[in-house]
Amino acid sequence: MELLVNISLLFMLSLTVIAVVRLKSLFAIVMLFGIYSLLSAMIFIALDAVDVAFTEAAVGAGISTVLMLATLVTTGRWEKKSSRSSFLPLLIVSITGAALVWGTLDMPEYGNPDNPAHHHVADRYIEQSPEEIGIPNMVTSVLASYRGFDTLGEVIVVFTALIGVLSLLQVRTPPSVAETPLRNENRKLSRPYPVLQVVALVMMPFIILFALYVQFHGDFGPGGGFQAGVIFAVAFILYTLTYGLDDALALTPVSVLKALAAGGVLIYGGTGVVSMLLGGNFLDYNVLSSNPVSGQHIGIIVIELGVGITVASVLICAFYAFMTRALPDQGQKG
Amino acid sequence: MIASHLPALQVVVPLLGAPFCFLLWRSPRLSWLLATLISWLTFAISIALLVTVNNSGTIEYAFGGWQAPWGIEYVVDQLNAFVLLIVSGIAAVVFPYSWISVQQEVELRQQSLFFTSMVLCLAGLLGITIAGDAFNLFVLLEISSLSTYTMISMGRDRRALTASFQYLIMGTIGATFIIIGVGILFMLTGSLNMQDLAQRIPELDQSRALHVAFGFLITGIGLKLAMFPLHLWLPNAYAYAPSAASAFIASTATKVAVYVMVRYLFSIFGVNFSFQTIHIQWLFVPVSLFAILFTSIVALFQRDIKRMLAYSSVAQIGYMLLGIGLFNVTGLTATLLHLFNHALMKGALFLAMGAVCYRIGNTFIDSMQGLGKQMPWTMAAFVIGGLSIVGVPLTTGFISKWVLIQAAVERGWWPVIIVIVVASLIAMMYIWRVIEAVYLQSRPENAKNVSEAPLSLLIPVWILALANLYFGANATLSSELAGNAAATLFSGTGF
Amino acid sequence: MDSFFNEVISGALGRYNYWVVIFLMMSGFYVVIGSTNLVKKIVGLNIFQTSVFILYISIGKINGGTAPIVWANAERYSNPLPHVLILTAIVVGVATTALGLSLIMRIKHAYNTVEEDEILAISLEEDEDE
Amino acid sequence: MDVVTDLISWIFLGLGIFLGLTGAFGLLRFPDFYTRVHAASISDTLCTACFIFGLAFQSGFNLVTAKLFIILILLWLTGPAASHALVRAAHTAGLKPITENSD
Repeated sequence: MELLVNISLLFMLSLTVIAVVRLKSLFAIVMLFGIYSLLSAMIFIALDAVDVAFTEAAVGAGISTVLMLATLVTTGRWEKKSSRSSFLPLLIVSITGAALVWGTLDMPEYGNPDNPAHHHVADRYIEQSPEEIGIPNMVTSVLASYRGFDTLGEVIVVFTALIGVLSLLQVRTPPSVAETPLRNENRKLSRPYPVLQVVALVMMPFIILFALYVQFHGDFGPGGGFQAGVIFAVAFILYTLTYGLDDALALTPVSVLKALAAGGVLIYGGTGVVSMLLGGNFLDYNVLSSNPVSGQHIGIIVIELGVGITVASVLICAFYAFMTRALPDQGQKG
Repeated sequence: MIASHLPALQVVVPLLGAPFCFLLWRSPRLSWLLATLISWLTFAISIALLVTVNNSGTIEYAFGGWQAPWGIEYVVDQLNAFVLLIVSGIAAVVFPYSWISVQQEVELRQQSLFFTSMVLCLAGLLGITIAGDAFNLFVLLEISSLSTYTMISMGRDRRALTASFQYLIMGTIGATFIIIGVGILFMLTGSLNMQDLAQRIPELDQSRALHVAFGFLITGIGLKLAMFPLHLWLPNAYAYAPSAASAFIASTATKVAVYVMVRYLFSIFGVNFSFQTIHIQWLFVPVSLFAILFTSIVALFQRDIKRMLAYSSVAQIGYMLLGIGLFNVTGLTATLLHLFNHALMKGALFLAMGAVCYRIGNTFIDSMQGLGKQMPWTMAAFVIGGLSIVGVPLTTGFISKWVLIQAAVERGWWPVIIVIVVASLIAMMYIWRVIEAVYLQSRPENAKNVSEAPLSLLIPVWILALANLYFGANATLSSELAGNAAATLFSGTGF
Repeated sequence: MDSFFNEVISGALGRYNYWVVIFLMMSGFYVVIGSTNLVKKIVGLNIFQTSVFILYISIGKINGGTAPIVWANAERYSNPLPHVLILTAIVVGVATTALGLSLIMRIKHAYNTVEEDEILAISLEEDEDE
Repeated sequence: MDVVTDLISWIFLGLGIFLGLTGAFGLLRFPDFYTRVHAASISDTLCTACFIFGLAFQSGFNLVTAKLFIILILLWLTGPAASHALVRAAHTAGLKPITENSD
């Protein structure tokens, strides 16, 4: 059964990829990429990687696709026919692929419990992390504690991307309420998209509630700061899409988002510095409390909070920047 | 107490300094001051680390208190302490320089973002150098890469955007190749820790999958270090980036990539596997010889001096790979020495070009005609850097070329020596073109008269220029460091 | 002869996952280096990376294992380490994508095209003009 | 498991599959955009409901059932809203539906 599910998912993935290679409509390609992400998220579930599946579905199928669509608004949706020969790329790809296939021939068999990958480092995570860290989700234990520095690095990567996006695309400053009282008055009277706006407004509290659940339940089930941050961002993306960029900017000013993005990194890094000051190594949560296990708990909750804050504010801010570029005069249409 | 945390602080200080730089977005001056402070602090830390390593041997630092291989570990040995010193030293010179240069070349809105990117890039590069964990290296690599793309895209010319995009695509392909390689290594050994990998790889000797992992890692790192013919992103990226960014990236980023290459070849895969099973030298020697000649010739025909210097960088990377390919201790010493020396000379040259750009707005050879009289100090520093590239005695360039030639003599590979000499002649020609334009031709009538660059630009330029002369005349310190590191790497007890 | 075929089949069953993933990876890679449209390149890059993620997760799978969350009835758990690495890599991937896409938007603004051939032609003209 | 609940569950699941296929056929066979969206969205709403009822019977009465019903409410809210947005966008973009006189 598992084999069947796996094979059919892989088959669908292959079809999607072939379609991406052959199609010329960028819009279709981007949508197919969303599908590809979703399918790979399903494969991740079939392969027991629930946390990864969650993230891939939220990030790949969600945020990446939304950003790509926003880009398409400015770039147009058709790829032009190229006169360039595809021989060289094909050659490179064939050689690389052949080398990989050749290498698989004596790779450890897929799914075999005796593979070396499972028996050097991973054993300890599985056997001892419930006692050492004291939380059931081993992925969270490894992510936040054993390999906590990787995760700090990853938060910084997200922060770096924000720096890049902000330097390339400026977020529009919204017209202040005082300047355009009439426009605001008008907008209150005539909702341009009544159905969508009402639905979005009803959904938003639940999305945020779900984000908070994912944030704080990450110790026990799939979830954690990244997923929560992405879901939180999605609530505001929904708001922006239905109410317009100006309203969204009034709700979450960019300066606040920027400060939060930096703040999240500092919360994470600050935890490390505090543990250093208390006599441990950087990011050693054991010293945060008299009891090592509760120290780990405190540390993980705090750093996950930092991750969530940074990811959410970076993604919202990046989305605003993209929308500013994609819909430059949206404010006037209102 | 602080002493035991030095390896972590080396990276954490810039890593956590960056958000503060960013928070000062209203005042670029403050964020520049903070960035400069951070760069000096990291320089101090790297000196302290080097001293400690020389006195008491390799330092290990376990993040989160989790011992390797379960946790992430930083390892500082003679090799990377040396590279850390290079990176942070260049940063400590370039960061103070950047203020005035950035004032002119980058929009006000982007300035504090530029300084933040620079700090992030510094953190990433230091992290790559110090990391003892293969996956952590990838994460820090991405920090440095993303911030580099950002800095390049801030150049004024619109071609900066395409250069940055091209680099983004090639860099990401490189990074993905690296994670494929690391993934296969993990599949075969179950570990990500470099020391641990180094112990477990010899047991797998003949595995095909190991060969594939090796190939992917070398290609990925090769993309990052602009190994010929994977260098196509480099010339545009260096030419169109803001001057301060060009100077910083050109003198550090590829060096760090060369370090990673050396680390993988010698410490992780081990000398036996890399050179006796795979025979990587038969790839490196011809490719680097061709690269040295070809890109030196291309450099001859560039009108933009920054671009010319970029091509010369690809050629210099060729020298470094050649040193690895010669496969003896002297050759590796030459590579490591050149790592240091090239950082000094390219830093000096790019900073001098930044000063020129500050005054005349571009770095085309025709606009620089007769500049020698109007900007005597800047151009003198340029000449010193240029002589160093050529390899004139009493400059650093001479030292590394000399050691490289010695290594080739040890091997008895005479054609290699001929190529080195010919390439030096070509280098002399392209540097001479600039000298001729600057000193022997007079300033065109219609060109505006300019004065010498301000002191805050000149001092960093001259620090590096004098360093070129000092380490050229008295190479004991640098050759000792490089020689020790090379000997350790070859003894197989690397780390 | 029979045993040979059995060996081939069991070998293939143990590796088919890798092979399909390699096919996916290489298709993504082909889109990156083969297409001239910048947006399509970014999509290809994402497909390339996502396929690498599937490779990693395949490495971590153990037959008969369950998701690595402590659970009373679990016999054995799949390897959590690749999951952690890929969580990191996914986030790094989206960061790169965001930066790449904003570069594309600026390139469109500056050159009025996102086709690599046309940009190259314009740049060459510029180089000659200088 | 009780045979009766199992049977009810499978009836619901079968109905869901049937409706899902109907929607898919409609999507492929109907002549223009609006009728296609119509086919997909209407059958989708009931189809997911059937699936969720079927699954609820499979799981018995526990926390999972509650979660399933939350999912159902979510889908009932978002599905029609998404179809509405799609059609509205098409209409704003100027896509004309096929009418009797349009030929």
